[in-house]
Amino acid sequence: MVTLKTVGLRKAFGGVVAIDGADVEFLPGKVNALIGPNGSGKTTFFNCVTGMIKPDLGSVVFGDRDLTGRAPHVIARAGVGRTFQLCRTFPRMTAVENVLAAVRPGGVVHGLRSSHRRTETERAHHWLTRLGIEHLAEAEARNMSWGQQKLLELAGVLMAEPATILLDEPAGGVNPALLDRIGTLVRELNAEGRTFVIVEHNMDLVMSISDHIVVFDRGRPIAAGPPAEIRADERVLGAYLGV
Amino acid sequence: MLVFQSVILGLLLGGLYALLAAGLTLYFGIMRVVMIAHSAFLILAAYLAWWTNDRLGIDPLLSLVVTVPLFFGAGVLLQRGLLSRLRPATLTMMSVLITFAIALMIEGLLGYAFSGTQRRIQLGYGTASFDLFGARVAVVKLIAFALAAVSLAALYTLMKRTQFGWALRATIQHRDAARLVGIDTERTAGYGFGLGLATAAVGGTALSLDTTIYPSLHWHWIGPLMAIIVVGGLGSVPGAAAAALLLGLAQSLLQIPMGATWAQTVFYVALFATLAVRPQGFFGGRLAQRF
Amino acid sequence: MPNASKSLLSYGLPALVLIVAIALFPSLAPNPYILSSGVIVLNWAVLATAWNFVGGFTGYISLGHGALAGLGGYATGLLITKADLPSFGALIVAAVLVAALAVPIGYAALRVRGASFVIVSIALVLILLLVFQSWSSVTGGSRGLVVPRPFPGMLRPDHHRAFFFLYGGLLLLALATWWLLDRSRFGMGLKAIREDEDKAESLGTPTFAYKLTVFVVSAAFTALAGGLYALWFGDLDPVFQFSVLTGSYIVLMALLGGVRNLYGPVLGAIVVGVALEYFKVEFGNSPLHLVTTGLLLGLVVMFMPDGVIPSLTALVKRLRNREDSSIREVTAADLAEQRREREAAKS
Amino acid sequence: MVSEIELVDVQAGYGRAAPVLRGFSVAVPAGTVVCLVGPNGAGKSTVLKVASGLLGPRSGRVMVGGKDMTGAGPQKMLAEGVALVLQGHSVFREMTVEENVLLGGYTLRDRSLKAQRAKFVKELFPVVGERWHSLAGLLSGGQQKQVEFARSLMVDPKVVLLDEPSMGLDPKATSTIFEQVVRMRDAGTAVLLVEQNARRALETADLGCVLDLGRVHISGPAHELLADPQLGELYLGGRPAEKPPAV
Amino acid sequence: ACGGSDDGGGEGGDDPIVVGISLPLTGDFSEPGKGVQEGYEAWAKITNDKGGLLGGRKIELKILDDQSNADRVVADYEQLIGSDQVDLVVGPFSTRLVVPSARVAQEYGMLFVEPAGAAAEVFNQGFKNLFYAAPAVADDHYNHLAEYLLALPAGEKPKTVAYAAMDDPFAQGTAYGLKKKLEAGGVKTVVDEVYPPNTTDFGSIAAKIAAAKPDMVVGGSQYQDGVNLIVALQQLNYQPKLAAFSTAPTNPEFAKAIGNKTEGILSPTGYSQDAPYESNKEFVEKFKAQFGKAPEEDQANGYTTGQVVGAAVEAAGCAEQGDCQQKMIDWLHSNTVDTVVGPLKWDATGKPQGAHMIQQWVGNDIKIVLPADAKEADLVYPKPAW
Ligand SMILES: Nc1ncnc2c1ncn2[C@@H]1O[C@H](COP(=O)(O)OP(=O)(O)OP(=O)(O)O)[C@@H](O)[C@H]1O
Ligand SMILES: Nc1ncnc2c1ncn2[C@@H]1O[C@H](COP(=O)(O)OP(=O)(O)OP(=O)(O)O)[C@@H](O)[C@H]1O
Ligand SMILES: [Mg+2]
Ligand SMILES: [Mg+2]
Repeated sequence: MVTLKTVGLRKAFGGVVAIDGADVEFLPGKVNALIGPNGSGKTTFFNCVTGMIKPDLGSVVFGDRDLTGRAPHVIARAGVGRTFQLCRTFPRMTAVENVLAAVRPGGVVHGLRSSHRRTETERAHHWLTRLGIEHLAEAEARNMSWGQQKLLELAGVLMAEPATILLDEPAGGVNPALLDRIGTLVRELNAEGRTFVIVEHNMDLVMSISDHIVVFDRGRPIAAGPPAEIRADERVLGAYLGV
Repeated sequence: MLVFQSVILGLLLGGLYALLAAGLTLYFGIMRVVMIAHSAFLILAAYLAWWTNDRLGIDPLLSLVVTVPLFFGAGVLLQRGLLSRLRPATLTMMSVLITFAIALMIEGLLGYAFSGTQRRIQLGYGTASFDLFGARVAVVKLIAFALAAVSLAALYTLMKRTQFGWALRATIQHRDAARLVGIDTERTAGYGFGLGLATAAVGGTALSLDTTIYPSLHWHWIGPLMAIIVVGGLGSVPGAAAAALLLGLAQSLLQIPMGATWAQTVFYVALFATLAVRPQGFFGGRLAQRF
Repeated sequence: MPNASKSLLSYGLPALVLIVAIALFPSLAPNPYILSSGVIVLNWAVLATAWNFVGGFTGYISLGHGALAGLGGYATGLLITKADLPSFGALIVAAVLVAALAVPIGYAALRVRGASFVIVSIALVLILLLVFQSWSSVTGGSRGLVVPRPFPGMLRPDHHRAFFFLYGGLLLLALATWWLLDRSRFGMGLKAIREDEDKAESLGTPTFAYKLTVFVVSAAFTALAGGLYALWFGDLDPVFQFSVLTGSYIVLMALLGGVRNLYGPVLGAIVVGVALEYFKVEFGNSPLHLVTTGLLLGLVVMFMPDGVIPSLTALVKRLRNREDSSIREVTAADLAEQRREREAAKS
Repeated sequence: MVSEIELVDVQAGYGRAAPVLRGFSVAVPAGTVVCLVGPNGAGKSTVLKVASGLLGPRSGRVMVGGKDMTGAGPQKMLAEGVALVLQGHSVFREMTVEENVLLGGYTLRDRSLKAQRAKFVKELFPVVGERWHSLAGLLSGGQQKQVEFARSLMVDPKVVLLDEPSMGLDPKATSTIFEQVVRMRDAGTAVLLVEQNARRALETADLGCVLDLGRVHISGPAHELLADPQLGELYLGGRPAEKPPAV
Repeated sequence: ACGGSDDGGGEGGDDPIVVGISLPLTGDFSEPGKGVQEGYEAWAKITNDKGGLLGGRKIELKILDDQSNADRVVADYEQLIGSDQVDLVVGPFSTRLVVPSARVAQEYGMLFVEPAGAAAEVFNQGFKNLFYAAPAVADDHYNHLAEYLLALPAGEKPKTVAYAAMDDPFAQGTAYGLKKKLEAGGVKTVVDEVYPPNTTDFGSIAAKIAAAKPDMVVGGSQYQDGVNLIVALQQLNYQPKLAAFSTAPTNPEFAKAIGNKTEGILSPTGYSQDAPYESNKEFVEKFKAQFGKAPEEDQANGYTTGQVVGAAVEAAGCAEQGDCQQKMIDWLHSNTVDTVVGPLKWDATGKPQGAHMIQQWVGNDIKIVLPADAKEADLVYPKPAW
């Protein structure tokens, strides 16, 4: 199991400093949460970690590999999967294809192997079922409601089976009844050895499933620890929960 | 001396490029429509100016009174009738093809009506010129430049300062949201397109004053104009204007050592350089995709 | 599996029809002119299929493929005249060279997406036109380049027949390659790029390498078609080799047939290629052929943006079962019920 | 009493596909918050699109203030005082926050009123004021959501339709929004609220309505729905606080 | 000319002789293309009015449009020969189209007389079946002018020349033919510009020429580019001692197009309406009756082509595909044909052996000034200001 951590990460957009020298370390094999007020830099942090944008300073370390500034697909292949806050699906592909497309295709030569193999298709259906959208298997993503797409995206990431999974607001727009199941799912997968980092504003969910919480404010971590500790932390209460 | 003369010629040419590129910028940067037919409309306007002069014997500039409203109307129709029916997801790509089709039709109809012969307006002041610090400035080129400058300024003001400009940009960026704040998106988009075509009317008339026209001439203009709007930053009217002046000047100066043909490559070199160094263009432009 | 029989029906049967048609056409053609038109249509079919490697899989619409074909033609011609290679050796080397050249071209062009890519592809044509027109010491400039005949002394009808079969073989090769890619993970990755490039990349697809590879493959096939054309036709002129119009005819054909379909571009090439010949005969004396082409393209874009084949399949489907709801509908209660059953079954 | 907005037996859907709403009715009286909950894909957003005129119903009626407005577009609806905040993200990405907010008041003729409203929303959402001149598309997800809400507050509608306004917002901003909803209700506005943050929403709302597969599953006073255990399991999620905290 | 015509007429009856032609009726070369078409039509009508060829067989033209496109021109001849089974084919317009179409004709073993492939490259393709029906190839158009200038006394001879030529085998050929001869005679080249066929802005080229202040300017032009270049030069107020442009100045629209500032402009021409050749009078007269205007060079070229083919047909005594074609080819290689542009004969490559006349704008009219034996007026040098 490898540790994901950043050292002195910094990213500024013009005058706006989105991430301001963040040293963050996530616990391997645990469910980590990343919380913080709107605009505190959580999504930008994810983008830096997954190579979508290049940090100005600092480094992203995955186990013993320095992945700073590497291309997104390289990082993805190193075992980091993610979902997007404004969810991204392949609009003109059906749900099954969306999930199948997430199977890591590998390099060009390797990719010449046939897709749609039986076992893979079965696995795709399995994930759709677990997220309660099996009935949409043959529907195109562009014809789905917001929440359905959110779930579809999650199914894709799970299908790819990365060792570390970054979820950006998985609960946004998802029906609470399903949310419980997503929580259970995360726990189960975690028990199989996957590391999670979850950005989420739904405090009930965060508190119930995470082992370790990092709190961001203005681009830097202001607190880190187990849920009970975070819940009692005054800085967190002031900066985030607004009480 | 020769250099100074070339600078003058380059600036005059660049002015015309600027106006024509501004229209393209309007569709492309703001409406996400790649308007291949822009230069075909340009040639159409030039033909109408030539025709007015040839048949009716009046000054080609007077044809503007008819062509500008005519083109505006055509633009509105084009947008409402065709472009607005394309699926938003594939708008950019499909608009390339549909406007390409329109360009072909215009070219074909022009050829049908006026034959493939090269035409040129014969003006009393066609060869008139005056001296400017030792360089000669042709009157017709100056008129074309002035037309371009005035229209550009008007366009810029309209887009940045008026309610209409805002509504147009909002319409393109999120149609549903624009409708929800009360914008009549159909009309707005139609007018926006009409505006773009109106610039083609002005540009075509300016063009007709001092060059030859023939139906397939528009191909000759597409490349440089497209290069200009990429270099200028897709969507930025001042950017397109700056790039146009710069590239017009560069082309004119490079003709001295390189000759006319190779000098044309400056547009493409600039295009590829821009894409390699700053794909969003050198003078502002579109928002990079956010995750 | 029903899938297997379906794929046999939608891939195997047309393939068989195509092979038989290619084999029989030369002996059925009433005169050499019809045969030469057949060669032209097959040339279009190869070009459109080659284009579809980029356009169909990745969704990048290139109006510049005419230029790649032109490059293939010129490279073949120059290798024969300047490097004294045998005709078909030159053809292969030319295709390899163009494929190699496609790497830097693709590198520049594929950095940008959507509309910018279209612009770059148009620019590619115009710039190559300039270069080949102006660099006359090598290319012959606007005087053109004469490509020696590959089968000297062969009579013209036999010449056409030979090239008809060569083109037929090339077309089948291109189709087979497309089919292989289509069912591979590589193809799936390319389609993902078409839908959402960033997302595909975040899933681990090396998008740039993928795009570049498929662009190079497409360029190679395009160059082969262009080179074969040079050998068949014998005269190259920059104005005609590097023409935006060629590229747009290719796009028109592919779109008309349907870019997401193996046989779409072939069908489109047959329809448009035959139509072009017909228009010429019908409207030969006026520029109305441009108008009709434009009209046709416009109609396709407006009414069949997915192409003929998908439109027809959709129509057939709709006629068969009127209510279009392949999606099973379930309520939250149904879902809960299912879950309970599954859990019960598990334990 | 006349409802500010009322949907009667509405059938609606997209393209040629099977209908999404199959005989759906809801009525929102003035000064009332009606909360619509339901599983993903039940048709909640579709209800709001029909109510705002974005989507024409296949059959049924849309009444605004007692007037039949079936088939009217969003512009007419807005003129009748119906405003919608879309689900997801709908800022004008390449315009500044200022332009976004001021466009919210596109229909306002009175300039001073516009300025006054702009000042009000800036105070309500500090981030709107702070990022007044930056492009809206560059803001974070939650910040964009706040700009959108601010934009909709530029006018003073009689009926407000909100599609998951709290999605992606931090707890502070969520509270601001719910407070604002309450304030609007108290001012006599009719609010139709779609929320997945169902418990919180039902606590705020007067009436609740559970939508499933395009039909009303059950409706009634919000607090009654909250208390229904079966509904809780199917649509609202178990109350997390009652669960033993995970280790 | 020989008695065989009677036998031919006997078996063929009065079947028409079908002549297949592809012409650029649309596209870049459509104007000259139409001119050539009129020439062909005049030839067919005049010949038919006199009873046709081979003792009574009428001529029927089958004209296709090649859209100025090489692919099309090949397909056209393919169709004409292979599918329509025409008896004869004659050439299209412009060098670019002549070479590919000549190859088709060659590979079907057909005679190919053409009105427009004036550039040198047409003749070094090794065609055995091709004949250019005009007095001279492009490089030789200015031969008389070069002789005249080089014969001037040293003090009067132009010292510097600027050349601007369209990048087109024909137009460039004319200017470079002169350039080669003048340079050999010690006249310095100060500007040498080549512009693509689609150039519409000549400001920079004109600036370059004006800045070099050469004694003479030579334009290797088609029509419109010549007009544009002259206008641009005039806008810069450049006054050369001599100005020569190919093609453009002989066009009837020319004077009006440059605002009548034509004074002293020179141009080579292969045809003059007033030329004293026997058939020319008939041609001009009947052409005027048929089309209501006087024939120009393009029309004459088409007509000449017809005359050459007609002579070959009569001489061979036949007109159909097959062996007959070779008979006609052989005959043309070893004989001279009288035409409206004078007697024509060809070398083994089909290249004609003559030179063009030189015309000059004097007052409001264009007059032949060279060679001395054909002149209508004296060459004015240095030319007056334009
Ligand atoms: N591409 C960009 N250009 C300019 N500013 C940016 C860009 N991306 C992010 N920002 C700014 O950086 C800050 C952090 O944004 P980020 O999206 O990381 O926040 P977040 O923590 O994910 O917030 P939320 O909870 O609202 O999603 C914000 O102030 C935002 O405006
Ligand atoms: N643009 C569309 N085209 C076709 N079908 C659509 C479209 N949008 C939604 N649908 C379908 O309509 C149904 C209802 O969608 P709607 O967006 O109203 O659901 P919702 O209740 O708002 O769900 P969510 O909670 O996920 O936002 C879904 O099954 C979806 O698949
Ligand atoms: Mg975020
Ligand atoms: Mg919804």
